[in-house]
Amino acid sequence: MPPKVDREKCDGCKAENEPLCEQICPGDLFTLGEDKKARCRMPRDCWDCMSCVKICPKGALETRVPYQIGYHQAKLIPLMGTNSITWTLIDLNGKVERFHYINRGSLD
Amino acid sequence: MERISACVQCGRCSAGCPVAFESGQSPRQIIRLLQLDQRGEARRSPLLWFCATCQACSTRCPRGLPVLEIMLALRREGQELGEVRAPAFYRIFRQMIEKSGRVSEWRLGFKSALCRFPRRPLGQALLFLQLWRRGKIR
Amino acid sequence: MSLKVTPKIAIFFANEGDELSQSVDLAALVPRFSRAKNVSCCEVLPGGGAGKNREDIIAKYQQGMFNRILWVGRFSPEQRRNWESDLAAAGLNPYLQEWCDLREQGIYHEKDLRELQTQKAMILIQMSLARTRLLEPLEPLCLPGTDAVLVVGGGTAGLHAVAALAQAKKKVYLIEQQSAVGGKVAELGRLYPRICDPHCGLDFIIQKIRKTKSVEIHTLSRVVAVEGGPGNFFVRVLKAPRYVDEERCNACGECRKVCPVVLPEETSGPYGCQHAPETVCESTFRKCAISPPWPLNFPTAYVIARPLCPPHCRKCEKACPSAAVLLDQPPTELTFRVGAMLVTTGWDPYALAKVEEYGYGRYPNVISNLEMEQQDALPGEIREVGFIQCAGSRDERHLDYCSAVCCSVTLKQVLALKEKNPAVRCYIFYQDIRTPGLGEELYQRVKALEGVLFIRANPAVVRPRQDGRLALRVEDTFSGKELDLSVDLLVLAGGLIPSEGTSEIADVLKLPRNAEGFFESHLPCHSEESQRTGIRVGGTSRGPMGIDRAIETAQQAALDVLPFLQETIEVTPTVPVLNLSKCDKCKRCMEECPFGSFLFDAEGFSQVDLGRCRQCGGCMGTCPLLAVSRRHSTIEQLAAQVRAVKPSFLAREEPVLLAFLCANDAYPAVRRAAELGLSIPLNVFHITVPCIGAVNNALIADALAFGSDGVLIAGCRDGQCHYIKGNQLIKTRGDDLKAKLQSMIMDPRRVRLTNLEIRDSRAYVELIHSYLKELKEMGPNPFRA
Amino acid sequence: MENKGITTLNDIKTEIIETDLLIIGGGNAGCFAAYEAKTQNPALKVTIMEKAQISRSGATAAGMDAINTYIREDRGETPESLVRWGRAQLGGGPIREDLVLSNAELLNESVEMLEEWGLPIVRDDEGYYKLRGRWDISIQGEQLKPIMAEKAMEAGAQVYNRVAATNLLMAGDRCVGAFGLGVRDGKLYVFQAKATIVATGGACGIYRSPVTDYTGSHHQTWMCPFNVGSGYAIGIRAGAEMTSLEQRWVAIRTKDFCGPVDTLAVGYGCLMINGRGEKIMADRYAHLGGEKAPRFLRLNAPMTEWLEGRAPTYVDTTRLSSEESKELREDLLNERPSFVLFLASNGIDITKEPVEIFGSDPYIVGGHTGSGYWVDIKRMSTIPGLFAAGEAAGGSPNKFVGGCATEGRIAARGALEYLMGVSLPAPPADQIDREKERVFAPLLRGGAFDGVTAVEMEERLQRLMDEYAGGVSQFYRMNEERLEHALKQVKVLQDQTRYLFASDLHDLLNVHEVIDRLSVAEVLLHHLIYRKETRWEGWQTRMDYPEVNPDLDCFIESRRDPLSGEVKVFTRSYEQLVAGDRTKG
Repeated sequence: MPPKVDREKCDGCKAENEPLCEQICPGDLFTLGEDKKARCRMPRDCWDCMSCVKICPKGALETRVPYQIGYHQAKLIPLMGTNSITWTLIDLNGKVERFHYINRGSLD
Repeated sequence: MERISACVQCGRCSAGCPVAFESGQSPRQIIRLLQLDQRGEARRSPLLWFCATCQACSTRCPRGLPVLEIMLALRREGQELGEVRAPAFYRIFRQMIEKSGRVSEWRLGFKSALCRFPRRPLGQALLFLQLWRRGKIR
Repeated sequence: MSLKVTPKIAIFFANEGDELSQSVDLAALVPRFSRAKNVSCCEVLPGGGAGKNREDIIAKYQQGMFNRILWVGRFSPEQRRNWESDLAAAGLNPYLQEWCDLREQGIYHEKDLRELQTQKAMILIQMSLARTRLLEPLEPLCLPGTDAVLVVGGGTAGLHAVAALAQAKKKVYLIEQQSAVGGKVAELGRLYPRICDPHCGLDFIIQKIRKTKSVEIHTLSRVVAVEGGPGNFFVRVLKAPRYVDEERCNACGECRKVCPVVLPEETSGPYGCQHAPETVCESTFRKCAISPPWPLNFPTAYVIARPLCPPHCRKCEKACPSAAVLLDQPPTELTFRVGAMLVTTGWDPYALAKVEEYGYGRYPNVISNLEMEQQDALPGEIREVGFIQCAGSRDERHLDYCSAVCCSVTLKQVLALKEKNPAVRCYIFYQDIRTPGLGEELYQRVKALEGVLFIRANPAVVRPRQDGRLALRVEDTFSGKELDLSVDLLVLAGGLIPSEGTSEIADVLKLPRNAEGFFESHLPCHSEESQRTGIRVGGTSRGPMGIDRAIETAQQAALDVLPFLQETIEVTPTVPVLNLSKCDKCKRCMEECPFGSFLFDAEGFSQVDLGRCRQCGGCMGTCPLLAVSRRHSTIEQLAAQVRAVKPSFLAREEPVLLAFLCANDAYPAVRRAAELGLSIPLNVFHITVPCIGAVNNALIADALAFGSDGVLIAGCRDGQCHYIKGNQLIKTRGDDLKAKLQSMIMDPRRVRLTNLEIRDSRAYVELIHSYLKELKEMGPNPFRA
Repeated sequence: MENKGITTLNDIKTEIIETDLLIIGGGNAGCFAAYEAKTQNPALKVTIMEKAQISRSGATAAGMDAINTYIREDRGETPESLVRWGRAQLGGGPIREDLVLSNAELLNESVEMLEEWGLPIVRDDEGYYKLRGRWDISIQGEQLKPIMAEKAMEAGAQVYNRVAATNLLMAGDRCVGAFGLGVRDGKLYVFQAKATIVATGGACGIYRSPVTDYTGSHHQTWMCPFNVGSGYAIGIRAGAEMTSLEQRWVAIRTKDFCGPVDTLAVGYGCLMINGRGEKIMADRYAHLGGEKAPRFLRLNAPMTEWLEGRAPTYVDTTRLSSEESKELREDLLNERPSFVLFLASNGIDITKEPVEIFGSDPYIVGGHTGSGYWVDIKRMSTIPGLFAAGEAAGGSPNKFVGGCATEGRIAARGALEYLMGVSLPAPPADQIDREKERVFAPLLRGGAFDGVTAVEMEERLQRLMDEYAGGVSQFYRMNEERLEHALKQVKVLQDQTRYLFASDLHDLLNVHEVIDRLSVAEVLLHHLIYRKETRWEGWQTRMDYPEVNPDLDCFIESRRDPLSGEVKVFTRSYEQLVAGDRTKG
């Protein structure tokens, strides 16, 4: 469900045409709010693909599971490398797990 | 106070000071004493108590030093350390405020004149009268 | 798509004096790397790079045994250069050689750590090998250019630059706002130190320019727009009408005899001084609508202040014997194609009326030092004159800086005044007298004069007296005495500020300026740079300076643009390349480029102007999509190096640190540390980048993800970055990353930014040791296997 | 709110683009089609019309953890064996064996291309692609979509992002391009193309998702919710023949959060169990293949447990080691990262408790089942000049990532051959004007219009289809009367589209998405009505015809007459090319 925008961190990609999240969202769900920060216009329509979270250079976006089906406040944070990705998974009890794997190029 | 070293001793504060001539010392010299770490001497300068807090010094300072605040701080410091006893006027003013929360101008004038010039009561009384007649003291 | 030649890599271990084999186990390394992918030969060179080896290697290259080289060992910069040029002569592209200097990476120090050093060397060679595989042959790029140059501002500085460029046989366009060249200097009375007439020097340089045919001077003109880049600027200039044909007018003056317009004297004080020189009504010449140019008679043709003409009056037109008057001349727009530009737009006097306490503008006998230059107008009965130095300068409320020339100007004026009228008494109120170097002589000369009193203080208040004189109250800080003085004339040494023309051209050319409004780049290293390639700045548009320095900087700037004034401009091939299939048009590269090198292409993609680019790689560092790569330090090459770091060669509790080094300061500092024999721990791996601004967050993420416990980014000190703001760029991005690490429950201290100077070798080594200690306390990076 | 200042028809700019080959949809099949076309003939102008942003659009936006079909020849697999397996997965078909075979022949090459482009594919110790089950190979496909997009662009395809196809551009019976709505710039795009490939992906959101009601999260779906069936809809409206739409794809998913089950079940051998801990497939469906039973059965079996009082249903992950659990979740991160977050936010340790499963909503996806355009062996539809690939093309189920990619290449080859002989007619002004009016009418009505929003109509359609046309709430069961009712209501909805309004361009996109869904739903209902039998229980369960009818061992086809709007349903016969028992793979 809804990508949460940290309005402190978001710089609206400096309000140039479209912020990166607006560009990337497969559902055309992001737009630039009047405060020149990214805004999800229809959180209900999000597919949780996390493309926006991955692309945000400010680390200002977070995908949340709707409370109705998932407790507060688990987190899943991707960090993009050049040819690998790491994920930090924090469960509702604060237990941290980390994943790292190659997402481009050869595996050796 | 860490900005005191910024003073370039241009003397603009002193040239503009309306009371420096009375005290024989100028604000620039007070600042210089502080630069020389002779704080005690600065605290004891009579200029501090002549200061009319007119801000001419601070306004003219090209380095933006809060000259007046420095002077006032030195006043407080001197008193707290017990080095300096504030002139009668200030003491009486303070006592009155502490006692009743308000200041009666004629009593303040009377008391401080008594302390400062105990030997010339008549002259002071005449001055007082003149002032009172013109509505300068209530 | 280009045909890629499969890499065949030769690895040469330079084992000069058996140094290498003592530090690492070559018997283990050589067979290990002989088998590595793409490696076609792997050899130990016993004598390092000397004699026989050289011929042997060249012969092997020419036999086709390899097509790129990885050198392992330790090498001086000279050795590298020699190998590169020797092999280039034999046909190997210099960009296909990679240097793995083990000494810079902490090997060679401890002979008893040979085992561990060998393991580290293994990783280092793997890092370099990964990079070598990805190297690309590069050839210098050639951009079309032209030998024409445009100079904006025809003051003294501009004129000297023009003369220098004309002498170098370049086509020069000079753009001047006034009706004639000469600028502020033409308004001065005398020049220190020789107390000579400035018109003499101006005339000298103008004669020089007059002799050449390659200089085109456009007066009453201003630059309105610029397109293109270095080698190919297209400059649009708007030229206001002069209403007099420059070719025909011979300044005979017939027109002035018939002109019905009589202007009042442009004066407001008793001494014939103007308070606000205006550009429309210039000086005392301007007594009718048609007048000689100003401030000098170059070009000679007269100029008409058309708004002053009475309606339908065409008397001058009729009177002119040469038919030179063109009352209906329209403004024209000109476009010049030039390879480079010079900006010498000069200064304006600070508005002294703002220094309220001195009464400028209120009292007629308070004048500025610029007005004092016209001393001929001073009446004889002056007895006492006061000079206030730093009027508005070095003052938080006005100008923070020292205007550099005012002390000498005042001394010169006192000298001239005393020469003319020895009885005059002068007071000079000052904070410090600044006449550095040989200027001391001027000071001493004035100091020795009778009737000149230096008072080390500034007056607080100036008040008019009833007799018309001025009363000054000042504390003589030496004696501590309050002085009450009175003077007939008070001269304020006002400061220099960037001229209006300087602000104007800055906007048109998008030239960055410093807080004071002057042009500034990197003072110690590239003083005449403007942060815009192909545009150089000189003279007082760069800051207050005397005429001598103004001329020197302008000439230096002229020398600096010469490389751009060629038929073809050669550009080092290590330029950024954009992968448009990844680009999202987010324009961050454009925003953050310190040199404004990015433009839009027809489809809205960023496009780098190779001429403007300084190749710092800041764009590569900033691109969130990894769509930009600076050649020879491509994102792929850096990523491959980072990925090859295998922290597992050390025990898990031993932290491993990856350090990105700025090539300008940090790398030389580390290199020097190695030369000094300082102990660089085996825990640290160095990767050199053109500027730390080029380090993309993804690379830092990679480093942490592949297990490095800390990432150090070592760049220049603030304000010392050769690329203006590389360290600021990485700081902002680093802060974003640290915030993210924090949210990932990782210690943000695992990423550290540090600033080094070129000789901070010891400081660097100490820093590494303390950082490693800190990392050890933090425990291993959770991503470390 | 952006509407680019559009208040009248005259404010809308028309952008006409001429191209040789137009590809509608820059997904998996589209990117491969573009790459193939440009590498085969670099001189051609190849244009991709993409509704979103090509580097993260469509079904693989989040990534992918496996390529579900790869022929390991070293294990004795052949294109024919893949056909046999695919046929058996459909309970014996019918499938278009000619299409499946042609796809299978090029399949491995496409997968290897992906690896060469930079997709990390896991290899086993012998250097072969590591298998997960019989056909699946593991990939680390987080970057799958960006990689494909970059290659298409590097090859030279021109991409128009944020342009959504609204209709085909026709010259008589021939397709000569397509119209697009510029979602960002508010322009009407007219792509004139000698040949056009539809590669839009399938249709999601025809039915209501089971998770919608209690999460406020509308798009908890298996298929990408932004794939709404526009590719089918534009063909249906232009009179293209559709095949097998009644063969709906419904997947067994994790309950409450539509997470993948195949990764757990196929990849890690976790078996489905019921509330009593019994192995569902092995215990009850051994006669139908047990764990290897066809996919529709693997869906229907756990859902039957619910109906018969043995729910809840799980995949039993408790036998996994913690290393396996981590590896498994790493795979999940590649495809549906938020499912990993879902587990963490409920504190679920899958090694300690099994993961609950439930059926998803039904989708029309020709890359998985046989639904879609009827195409010839070159992948040309019944409209000359119009080709289809991937989820859009029908007849060849079980294509998945590799197959859809391959089909993109085959369609590109067919299109290249076709377009050599054709020229472009002048842009038809009247068709452009009509389409502009139709597309922008909801926006011109304005945000203050007293009408119907796209969301309202979408939710009404989804509830209708769910309850009357065999959605998840009905355990996929349907009968003639309900279907007829649904059809009647769909007609009303279609009539009501004239009340739809949009206040900005995003709204306008949503409006057209619901219009497209209605086009698909209408034809789908005709198909469901026509198949008076139950051939694929779960995917297509007719309560009034619970048995297989041998007479219907054929393809069910439909064609909507573009002029009258009438839908004609007919059949085509099945042709077996690969010998053997059809139910055995």
